[in-house]
Formats: sequence, C-alpha cells, structure tokens
Amino acid sequence: MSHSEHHTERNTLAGSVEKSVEVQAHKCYQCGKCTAGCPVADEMDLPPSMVMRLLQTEEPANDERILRSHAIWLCVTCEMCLSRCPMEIDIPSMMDYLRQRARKEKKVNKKAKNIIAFHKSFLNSIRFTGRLYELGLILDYKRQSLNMTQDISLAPKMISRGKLHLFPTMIKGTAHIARIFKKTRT
Amino acid sequence: MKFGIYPGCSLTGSARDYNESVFAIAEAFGLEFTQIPDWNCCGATAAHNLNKELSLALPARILALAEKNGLEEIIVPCAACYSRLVVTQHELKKDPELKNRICEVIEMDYRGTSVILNVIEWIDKYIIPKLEEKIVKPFNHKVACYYGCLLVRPDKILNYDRAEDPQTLDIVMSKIGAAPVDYPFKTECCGAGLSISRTDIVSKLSGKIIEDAEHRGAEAIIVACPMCHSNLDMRRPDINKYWKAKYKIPVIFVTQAIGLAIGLPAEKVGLKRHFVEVKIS
Amino acid sequence: MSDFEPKIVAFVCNWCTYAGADLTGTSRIKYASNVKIIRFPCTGRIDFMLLLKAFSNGADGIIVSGCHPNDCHYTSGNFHAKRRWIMFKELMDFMGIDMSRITFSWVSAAEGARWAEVVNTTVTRIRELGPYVSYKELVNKSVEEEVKNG
Amino acid sequence: MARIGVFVCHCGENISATVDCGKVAETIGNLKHVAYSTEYKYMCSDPGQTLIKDAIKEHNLTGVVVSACSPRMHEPTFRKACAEGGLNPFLCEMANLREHCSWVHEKNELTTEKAIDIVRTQVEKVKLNSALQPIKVPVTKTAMVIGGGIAGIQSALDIANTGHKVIMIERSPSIGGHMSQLSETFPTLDCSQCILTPRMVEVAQHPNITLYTYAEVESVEGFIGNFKVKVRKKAKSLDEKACTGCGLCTTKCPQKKIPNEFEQGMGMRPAIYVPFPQAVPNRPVIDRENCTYYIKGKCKICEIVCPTKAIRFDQPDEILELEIGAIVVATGFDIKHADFFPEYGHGRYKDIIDGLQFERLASASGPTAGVIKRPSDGEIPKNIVFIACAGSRDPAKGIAYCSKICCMYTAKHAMLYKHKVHEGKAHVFYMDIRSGGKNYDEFVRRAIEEDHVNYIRGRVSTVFERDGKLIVKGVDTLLGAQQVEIVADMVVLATAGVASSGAEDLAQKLHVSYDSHKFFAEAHPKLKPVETNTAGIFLAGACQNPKDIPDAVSQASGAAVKVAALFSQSELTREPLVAIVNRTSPPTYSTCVGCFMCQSVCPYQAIEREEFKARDGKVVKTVAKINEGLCQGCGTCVALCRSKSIDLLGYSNTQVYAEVVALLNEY
Amino acid sequence: MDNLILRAKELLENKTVQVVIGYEAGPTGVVRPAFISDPANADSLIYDERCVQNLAVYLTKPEVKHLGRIAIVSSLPVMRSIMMLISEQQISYDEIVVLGISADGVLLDIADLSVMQGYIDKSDLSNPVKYKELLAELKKLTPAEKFEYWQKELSKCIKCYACRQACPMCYCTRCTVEVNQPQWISVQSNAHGNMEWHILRAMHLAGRCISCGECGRACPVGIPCHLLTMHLTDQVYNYFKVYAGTSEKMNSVMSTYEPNDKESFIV
Repeated sequence: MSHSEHHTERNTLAGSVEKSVEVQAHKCYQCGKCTAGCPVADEMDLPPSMVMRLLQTEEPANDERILRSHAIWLCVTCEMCLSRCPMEIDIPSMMDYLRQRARKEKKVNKKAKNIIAFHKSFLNSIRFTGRLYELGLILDYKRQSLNMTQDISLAPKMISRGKLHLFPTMIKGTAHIARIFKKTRT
Repeated sequence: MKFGIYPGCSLTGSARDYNESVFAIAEAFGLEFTQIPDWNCCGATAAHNLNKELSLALPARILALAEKNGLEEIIVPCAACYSRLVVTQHELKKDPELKNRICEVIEMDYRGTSVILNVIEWIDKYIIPKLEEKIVKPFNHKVACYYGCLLVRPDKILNYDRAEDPQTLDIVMSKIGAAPVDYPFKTECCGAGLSISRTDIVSKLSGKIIEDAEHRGAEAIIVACPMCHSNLDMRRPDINKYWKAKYKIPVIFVTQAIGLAIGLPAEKVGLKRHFVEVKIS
Repeated sequence: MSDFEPKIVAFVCNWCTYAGADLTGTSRIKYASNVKIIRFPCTGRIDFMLLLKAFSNGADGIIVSGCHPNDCHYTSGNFHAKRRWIMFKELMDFMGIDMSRITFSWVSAAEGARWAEVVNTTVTRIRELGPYVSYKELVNKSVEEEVKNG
Repeated sequence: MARIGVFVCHCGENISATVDCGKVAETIGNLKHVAYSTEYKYMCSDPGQTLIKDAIKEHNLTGVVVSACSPRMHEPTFRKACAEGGLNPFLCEMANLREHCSWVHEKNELTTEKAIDIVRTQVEKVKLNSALQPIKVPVTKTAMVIGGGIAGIQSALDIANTGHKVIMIERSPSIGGHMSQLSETFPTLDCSQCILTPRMVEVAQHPNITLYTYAEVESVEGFIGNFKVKVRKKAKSLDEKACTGCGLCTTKCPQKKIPNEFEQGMGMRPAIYVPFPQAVPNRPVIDRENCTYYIKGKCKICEIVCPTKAIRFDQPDEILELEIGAIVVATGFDIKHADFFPEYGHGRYKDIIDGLQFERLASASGPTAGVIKRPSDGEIPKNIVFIACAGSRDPAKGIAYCSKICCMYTAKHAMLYKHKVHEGKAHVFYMDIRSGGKNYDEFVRRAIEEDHVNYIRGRVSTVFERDGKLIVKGVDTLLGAQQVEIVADMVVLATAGVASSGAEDLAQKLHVSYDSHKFFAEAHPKLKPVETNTAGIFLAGACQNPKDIPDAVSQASGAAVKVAALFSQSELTREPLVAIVNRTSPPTYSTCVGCFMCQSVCPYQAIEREEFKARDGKVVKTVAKINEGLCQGCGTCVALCRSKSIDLLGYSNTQVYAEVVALLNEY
Repeated sequence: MDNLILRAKELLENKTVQVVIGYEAGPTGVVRPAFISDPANADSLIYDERCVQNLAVYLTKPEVKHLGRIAIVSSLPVMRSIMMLISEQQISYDEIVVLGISADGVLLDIADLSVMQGYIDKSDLSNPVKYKELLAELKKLTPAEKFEYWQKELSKCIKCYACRQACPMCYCTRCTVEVNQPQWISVQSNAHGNMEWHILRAMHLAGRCISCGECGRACPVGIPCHLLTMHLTDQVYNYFKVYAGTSEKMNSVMSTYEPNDKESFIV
C-alpha cells in the first residue's frame, strides 16, 4: 500500500477544513508571513498564523478556540496572506469555512455580532429585491445591531449627492432569487 | 460581438459617480454596451462569509444571464463584483460536480464561456488604442494609484496584474499625463466590507493609505473600485476623526481622470458627487 | 485442501529484496518454505513473460519484489518495472486472470522481517485460493491437444 | 556435454541443522549432467576450496554450483577458487541454502526438498552459463575539472598531486569562483581571499595542471577512461604570452562604465579588464560586447598603449580537442536574483541588496574598502535588517528547498556589521536557524550573545521606502504572532542558492542526470554522493546542491580520490555482466529493428547506434549497440526489447527461463 | 475527393513522390489499398467511410520503401501511426508526404510535421465510440465471466498472425514468437499458447497502440483482439495521461516513467 493511503479520516477541525476547502493546515510551517502582512492582525485575538498553528494541534480545545474567536470575523478577505504565503495556503477560503462552521455550531464570538448583523442585513436586502438597497441595508442593520445613532450624518449627505435611493429597485426575477436563497438554505 | 456590462449595486447607488464616468468615457469613445438584463447582486462579502453556495449561485445567475443573452464579453467596473464573478467562474470550472449543483440551484444553464473584464482591462483594450488623439487636457498631476485588494488578488485566479507592486493602473495614468508616485500602499486593504459594522477599523486602515499618499506628495488617489472609493472618500470625516488629522487629498476614479483628460466636464463624470472636494482638473 | 502446499516463485532484485531476504536469514526469522527465490539484477530485468511461464510451469502464486521507489540501485529500473506491472495487471484483470495470485512488493535490504511477512501473507492467501486449477487446466488441455495432434 | 560439480556446504551446522545435506548432495548427484556431487563442513575454508579446485581438474567440470550461503557473501570467493582451479569464474554459481533456506525454515522434509529445488535450479542455470572475460577498458590518465571555484581548485590540486595530469576549464576570465568574492568566512571569520589566493596560484603553477580560463565545454563524447572533450577557448583578444599583466591597458580604456560582475554590480570596470586584483591568470581580456572598438570600429587605445603589443583584436575562438579519462564537474551555484519577490523591493530600492553584494561591501578589497556604506547615499547604516530564506523554502515564488548556507552567512553578515558599526543595530528575520556543523551553532550563538544581533523569528511580509528609510513589516511569531515594524537604513536579503546558469546545458552535454532544480544528480543519495550515473564523471561542490566551503572542499577531495583510484590502473576491469545486442550475418546484421526504446530506458546512456553500410557507403540498417564501458547490467532494456534482441550476460533469457522451469518442475 | 486526386497527380507529376498509397475500389467493389505511381491512375483514388484500413503498415515494409518517396492518404489513426513510427525511428518525416484527411473526409493541408502535430493535438485521441461501448460491456463481467469470454474467443485463434501483419507498430523483423531460445510461446495453436500470444501482443503494444482497430478487422476468425490493446490504451491514459502517437519524440509510457506514478497494488 502506498503511504498516502494510510491516512484515516480525521475527525478534527483541520480534517474538515481539508475536506471542505482543500486547505492542508499541516503545510504551514509557521513563518508568520500571513500575519506580518495582515491588515487586521493587530485587531485579532488570533492572528492568521496562530489559527493555522491551533489547527495543526488537532486538539478539540484548540478547535473550539478558533471557532469562538473574534479573528475569523475580522478577516476582510483581502487575500494578502494567500498572495504572500510561501506554501500557497488558501487562508481566505479557510476563514470563509470557519465562519460558516462557527455559525452552524452557534459558536459565534459575541464581539462579531455587528459584523454578522451587517452581513445578514446585506443578504436580507438582496433576498427580497435581488439587488442591494443601500438605505434599507442601513436601516435593517441599525435594527439588527441596535446601533441607532451610527452613520446618522452619512445618509443626508449621500441623499444630497444622489448616492442613496429612497426606494428599492426590484428586479423581475425576485422569485428566482428567493428560490436561490431557499435552495442554498440561506 | 456584444459587450455586456455588469454595473453591480453600488454603481446604481453610492457609486453613481463611477457609473457616470464609465458611461461618459464609453460614449466619448463610441463604445456601447448592453446591461445584463435583470441582473442581481453578486452577494459580495456577505455571501461568502455566510454561505459558500449562495456566494457562487448569485454570480452564476449573472453569468448565466449574460450567456443566455449572447454577451460574450462583460465589463465589470466594480472590483468587488469583478472578483466574485471571476472566482465563481474559476471554482465552477475546477469542479464540474459543483457546477452541476449550482446550475440546479439557479435553474439555468451555465457554461462559463463569458470573458470578464475589469475596468482597467477594458480601458486597455478599447480606450488606450484611441486615447492619445483624444487627450485635450493632460492630467498633469502626481497621483497615487491605489488598486486595493480585489483587482489583483488572488492573482493566480484573476490572472491579471501581479499582486505585488502592480503596474497596469500606473501605466494607464501615465498615458493621460499623470506622474504616479512610488506607492507601497497600492494593494493594502482599506477595510472594505467592515465599512458599516467596524467603521473604526476601516478608518484606521484607510487612514494609513491616505496618509502615505499625501506624504509622498500625491495630489489625488486614483482608484478603480467603488468600495475603496466609498471608504476613502465618504468615510473621510471618520478617518480624520480617528487619526485626528485633516486629510484633504481627493479620491478619483480612473475613469473620471480619463474623462477630465479628454475634456469632459467635472459634472459629467460625477466629480461633484464626491464627499471630498476635487479641486484639481 | 488442508494438505495443499502451494508452489510459489519469487522474482526479486539483487540489491534490495534478495539482500532483505538474506537479512531475514541472518535474523533467523522463520517463514513458510513454499517460496523459492530467483535472483535478478533489478526488477527492471523481469520480463512479464516470465510470470506467465511460472504459472504455466505449475506455480500457484508469484511474488515480485524489488527496491522501494527512489532506492533502485540503478536509479530507475523499479520505476520502469512499476509501469510494466501496472499495465500487466490491468490486462490480466481485463482477461479474467486472477491477479490475487501475484504479490507485488517493495522490500528493502533492511526489511528482513517484512520479507517474512510478505512471504507468509502470500502463502496464506494462496493456500486459501487453492491450486491454480484454471491455469493448469489450460496448460494440460494444450498438452493433450499437442499429444493428440502428434 | 555439460559436466557440473555440486558442492553442498554444511556451514558448520548452520545449514545441516535443518537441511539434510547428504540427501541434497545425493539427489543432485543423480541428475543428468551432474558429474560430481559432494558435501563438506566448510566450503569456504581452505580445504573446502581445495576440494573444488581438485574436483574441477579430476572430473573435468564445465560448471560448479556451490550450495552454501548467500552469493552476496561468498560469490567472489568461490569464483576465484574456480578460476584457480582452471575454470572460468563465470561458470560458477551459488545456491543460497543458508539465508534463504536453513536459517528461515524448520528442520523437516519440506526444507530439504526446498534445498534440493534451489540447488537444482542453479544446476540448470549454470549449464547455460558461458565463459566470460572481464571487460577491459583502457584509461587515459588525464582528468578534466570543469569550474575553477574552490571545489574545482581543490579537486584539481588533489588529482595533480597524485601525479596525474589535470586540465581545468573555467568560463570566466579568472579562477576563484564565489569564494574569491567573499569577505570573511564562517565560523572562523578568516579572510576568504587570504586562504584562497595561495591555492589559486598553486593551480597556475602546478606542473600537472593546465588551466584554460575564458573557456567552456563544447561537447563530450565517449565513456569512462575514454572521453573526447571539445573545449571552446573564447578569444581574450590578447596574446597571453606577450602580455606581462602590467595593467596599463585597463587604466587607459576609455569605456569605464560597465557594471563590474565581481563587485555584483556595485562598481564599474573598463572593457578590457582583469576581474579582480588577485585574478589567476592575472591577464586582461576584452569584453567584446562592451568594447568601443568592437561596437563602433574604432578606438584601439589599449593596443596603442600596450608596451608589449599583446592586443589581438582579430583573435578567433579556439576549439581544443582533448582526450580525457575522468571528469570532475565543479560548476558551482548562482544566487537567485530577488526580483521575483516584488514585495521585498529588490531592484526597486537601492538599499535593498543581496547576500553577495553585502560580501563585497564588507570586503576589504570591495568597492567601499570594507566600510559598510549603503549604496544610495554612501551613509553608514545605523539600523540594518537581514532577511533569511528570501526565496528558499518558498515553493510559491522561490524554490522549495533549503539553501543550507544562508543561516550561517546571515549570522556572519550580522556579526561583521556589528564589528564594523559598533553603535548600529542588526536584526535578523528567520524561520529556523540551521547551524549544524562544527562550531557552527556556537558561531550563531556568539552573534546573538556577544554581538547582540536581534534575531526575530518570523518572515517579513513587505519592505518599502519612505523618506529615505526602509520600512520592514514583519512578525515575531514567538510573541504570539505580533506584528513588527522596523525602520531600517539597509536591508540584506539572504537569497536562495540555485543551480549555476548553463548547468542544464552542460549536464546534457555530459549525459549526466540533473534534478528538477537543475542541480547535478548524484548516482546514489547516500552511498554514491560523488559519482554521477555516468561512469567516470564525478561531482564536486555546489553544482550538486548549495554547500558551504568545508563541504565543497571535502567533496572535491572525495571526487579527486575517485579519479585517482580510476587512474591507478592502466586498464579498467569490469564484471562482464552487461547487456549485449545480438549480431547476425548480413543482410540482417541483427534482429534489432532500431526502435531505440532501450535508449530511453537506459539510466547510463550506454546504448549507442551502430550503422551498417552497404558497399556504396549507404546506411542500410541502424541498430542498437551496448557500450560495455557504460552498461551497469540492470537489464531493464532486456525486458523491454520486443524482438528479444538484447540479452544480459549472466542473467540471459535462456538462463532465467531455465531457472523458472527447474524451480517448479521435479525430475 | 477531387482534391485528393488532384493533389496526388500533382505530387506524382512534379516528382515530389514516387508513389501514392491510398484506397481504391477493386473490380468487385471491395475497397483495397492502392499503390499509384502513374499520375494517370490517380483517378482511381477514393476516400469514403469504407476506407478504414490503416495504411501506415506499408511504410515500414522494405518493398514499399524501395519505391521511393511516398505520399500516403492519412486519416487520424494513420497520422498517429506515422508519429509513432517517427518516434521509434522507423521512418523519417522527410521520406513521406502526408495526405491528411479530416474526420469528415476533407483533405487537409499537412504542410509539415508541426501541422500534423497540431492536428493530432486538437483531435479526440480516445478510443472510437463503438469500441468504448464494447469495452464498457466487457468490464462489467465478473472475473470468471471475463476468463470464459476470452478463452472462448482465443480458442478460435489459428496463429495466422494476421493481427500482427496488419498492425503498423508490429514492424519487428523477428517477433518474440519466432524466438526459440528460449521458446517463449508454443508454436502450435492451443488454448494456452494462444492466450500467451495475445497477452504478449497486447503488452508489446501498451503505450504504442493508436486505436485503429486494424488487428481486429484483420482477424480471419473474428477475435476482438483489438479490445485488448484498446483497453490498455484506456489504462495508459488513466494512469499516465498520455496517448500514443502524439509526439515525434520517444514518449512511450513503457520506456519512460515519472517518480510519482500512482498504483494501488504494490505492497
């Protein structure tokens, strides 16, 4: 039997990351170049290279730390890490996976509440109209985040410059979009 | 061949200025395009953060609509939409099974045949060959060309400019008379999708980008992405507050700069809609 | 079939498996005596026709063994052999010829215990399969025909 | 009629404890063609061997089977005994009754039966053995060393000192290689030139060494002991005998703005130049690509000023045809230029330099006379950053392997900097410190403990310039992956070591394998690190993979010993167990149809083409021919040959076929 | 096929070639190979769906080689055969002119080797559809059924070696079956010897068979022996991602290797 066949399916976060997004955590040799170039690393509780290291341990407690981290929600998918990684590890795809997994397991970090609220508002906006309705997005986000005063000065300025529509544009295929959302279980 | 355009949501709203400038220079160069009929939002950051399948299905619907309407080449001015469309095309090409699944979700045929151009590729292909003769007012300014993330990364999938110190935007700008400065923040992230949910982070990151451009004596930051523009322009009060600074450098779309160079009035290319006043012309 | 003693031929390369089998000896590891070894300089030398000849001369099983990939004394003989066995096996499978009677293995000069294991598992498997009747019948039939035709 | 003698050994009790040796000898004795069969307690002992020798004569034996231990143990012993007994040694085979039978099985009838089968198989084989003569190949006792760096120099001197002739080829105008560019060497910090230049001079003066600089290998034909090498001596535009090396031409040359290769582009040189003051030979060459006369057709100032009239503008390249017995490849390495790393700004910012450039800055004979000055403005950097693994261990943009030498030279650079700029700060970004080697780790520790070099574990993401300073953005992974930003005056990239340019081309000319990185491949990764898969061609130094000086020198001496061993005999004797392509009478000449698939499988390039011509000189058939000087006898070609036109002596088709039949059929 | 005839005439008239090998209809209407050396006879050339024989087989025959430079009507299998023969140094491209015919019967302008290479590169090189189906059927059988199927088929073999004669790749002047030291394969036609012969033939064509199916067509007793070589062609592609007859350089899978070749049965 060839050596590669000895691997059994690993029941760890690293295992499922590898299976779902083809990112092999064990390729990382901890040079830290991802963290060095990450625009939000200094805001993160776990900089990207630390996420990689924790994955490598394949310890349940460390898997838990990752899923409950704020960091995975702060990642802005700028792809700088991937473009500079000597091992071409696709950290951005991995982050996408980790976020979805954290939501599924209801382990979302409390501090990420607003970020998710925004994403949800965003998707809500297109779920019903097919396109982004920016005013609706802001209002819905305020409702979800309970952050009523934020950007209060922005909207009037935008409206005055013709940058904010007061009413949404509905595309013809709204039913179609709704079905797409339903089928993808969004 | 019919050229399609996918404006994306921001160009119909917060980035109307960008939209106006794209159409204005297209018109000036006698270029026409057809909007992809009944296009939808690409899903942006939100979709791929929360649901992978949705993040592929939304762009796939757009591309399928383009195919259905015989649009072989689509220009996508918004760098974020551009990235989503190209990545979707790549993912579905790589994995036929996934492609089948997504086709099922969108209830449409999708072949992945459309050629997707970002705004600079479009300029390169259709504007540059006829540009020189049309320049009436060279854009003689020192500029910092800011590409952002999504235009160049992931470079192996986009296969466009190199991810480090890219050059295409600089070349376009020098062709209209501008002098691009050495600018290490070309591809640093502005904070993008966190604009509303973490304005503090966006202010911090965008501030660094603006500060370095001003420091190097640039008179304008040139962008090709509505998200970058809104963060660097609309968020300027937040940025100045965060950094306790008074950054005044305007943020101009590459299409606006070209418009000015070929003699279009500032209003026509949407410059009056900016938050940060554009004094140069 | 309890008293069935299979005849097994091993085609091995001189530098790895033959030496490995020597080490089995010097380590005094015991294994079934059904297997007899023919030495080749390299697995690359082993003609696939020899495998057929072994069956037609009454072998119930065969072991083919040489150096692990990258360890070939001649750098590439085992790589060529590997391709040859891939094709051979695919053809045999397609023709319904039982490839479970052939063990292909890599046994290095340091793997004395492994050689014993390869031999013993092969012997056990062939014992379960029983004599290679269908091949023997084929040969016998041919011999009979020849006799009949003079 | 075959008359085989069989000798069954008890090996004390090693065999006889489980095998009934008497029964084996008796059963085998009854076989047809077995003229003599006996058993003895110790066949390998003197009386045992005498038994064989006597029996050969007494029974007029045509073949011998010694049934004892593994042939890997005693085959040479018994073959020699047979030869002494008057029988061709290749008519002796061994049956392995010990390792493959008595030691691995219980004592019972089956074991004895197996022993009988094993012996019988060898009897059937030996009947088909043929008397073979060892292959003798004459040896030309002149070695060629390709490359005049430290490895080539060491190899050439070692070979020359054994009394054999050496021809050294160097493509640049002087020998010395990269070592001549280095400032100090680790781990002793002794001056590189001080230890190298005496060796360079020794090469030039050694009576057994002929040196051709500005020369390259054009083609290589032949095989071990008998290579024919064509060497192109590029025109130096100079009569080397007339030139005294006074250097007047180089000072008067009006073209002075050519980037100096020796100074890694950090200095300028004229068009007629000696690469560096200690060059060997110390004679100038004209760089025709940059010489005003060759470009514009006029100038000739060097010719005018030359006191000995040594300039030869019309000198052509010269092709030398050399007879060579062995070749040492010592073509060294290059460094990978860092421009594949746009994020590190090499090439964009003047003060970001590579390791070799730093060597020149630190060298007393370099462009700054050993003062560390930054290239942009000549200021002494107060804050310097060294980035290790700039290209190494980076499959994405650089090379996947570890360049091995960078950890040490980076430590050296940081140390040299601290010794020269006491108040300066040196930072090293590293991933691992690989400092295995005598006194190596101590050296690195000294840099950290005594010279207070700041080692930061993490890679750098990007370097850019701002206000004349270099901003280095990295990470300290030992502080929980904390971002680090250093404002530096100069950055030194420890760029990867890569195969020398032209290595692939040379490897193809030499028919030597090379790896995916274009480094020359050794014959065996552990046991033949100096040999290549082509007999008679050896490797020395960094042409095989990046190496430091001690490693390169050790290997060079190893290669020299291999050459000396080869040259210690006037003829090369090899076991004749080689492949052979059959020959038949015209018009067929051979059953070979010349598809040359065998050529593609042969790991040794031992398969050549033989053309048969009709009387009118027209080629009527081309068939394969084995060069027995190169063939190692693996037999892969034999198994592949569809028309069965190739056979392997000692393991012929008839022999192995007979073995299969004998092993499976009882008589 | 007027173009083909015109081109053949032109080549013969201006003495570019001495003979054109193509197809013609015999007196009974049966298509047979044509060897035309007189331009006047070129009119008899035909090309239609009946013209399936792989003409490349003639290129290595000494009696054909003696005729001089040859133009050869070449469908894709013939072109691939030519490529194989060049890579195995049996012919040189200079000795021939390729009258390429596309899959839909149009004369191609094969100006040189690189054009032929280009045509091959863009063609579907997998086994023809009808054979794919047969192969798929056979693969569904159990090992015992497969054994029985092949024993039944191979028992018909009369060792006439028509399969060998028809194959452009079987150009050896001495075949293994003609070797008697040792006698690898019994001379007589019997169940065991027949099987070994067909195994030998298939193995010798592994990585060299270009899927023309000529061996099967040539068999007088109707043994589908082409399925054996075509099965290996499939496998060669599965494992090594190459097809035979795609390069003028020696790239046969049995004489090359990759260190990371994958298999699953070597322990």
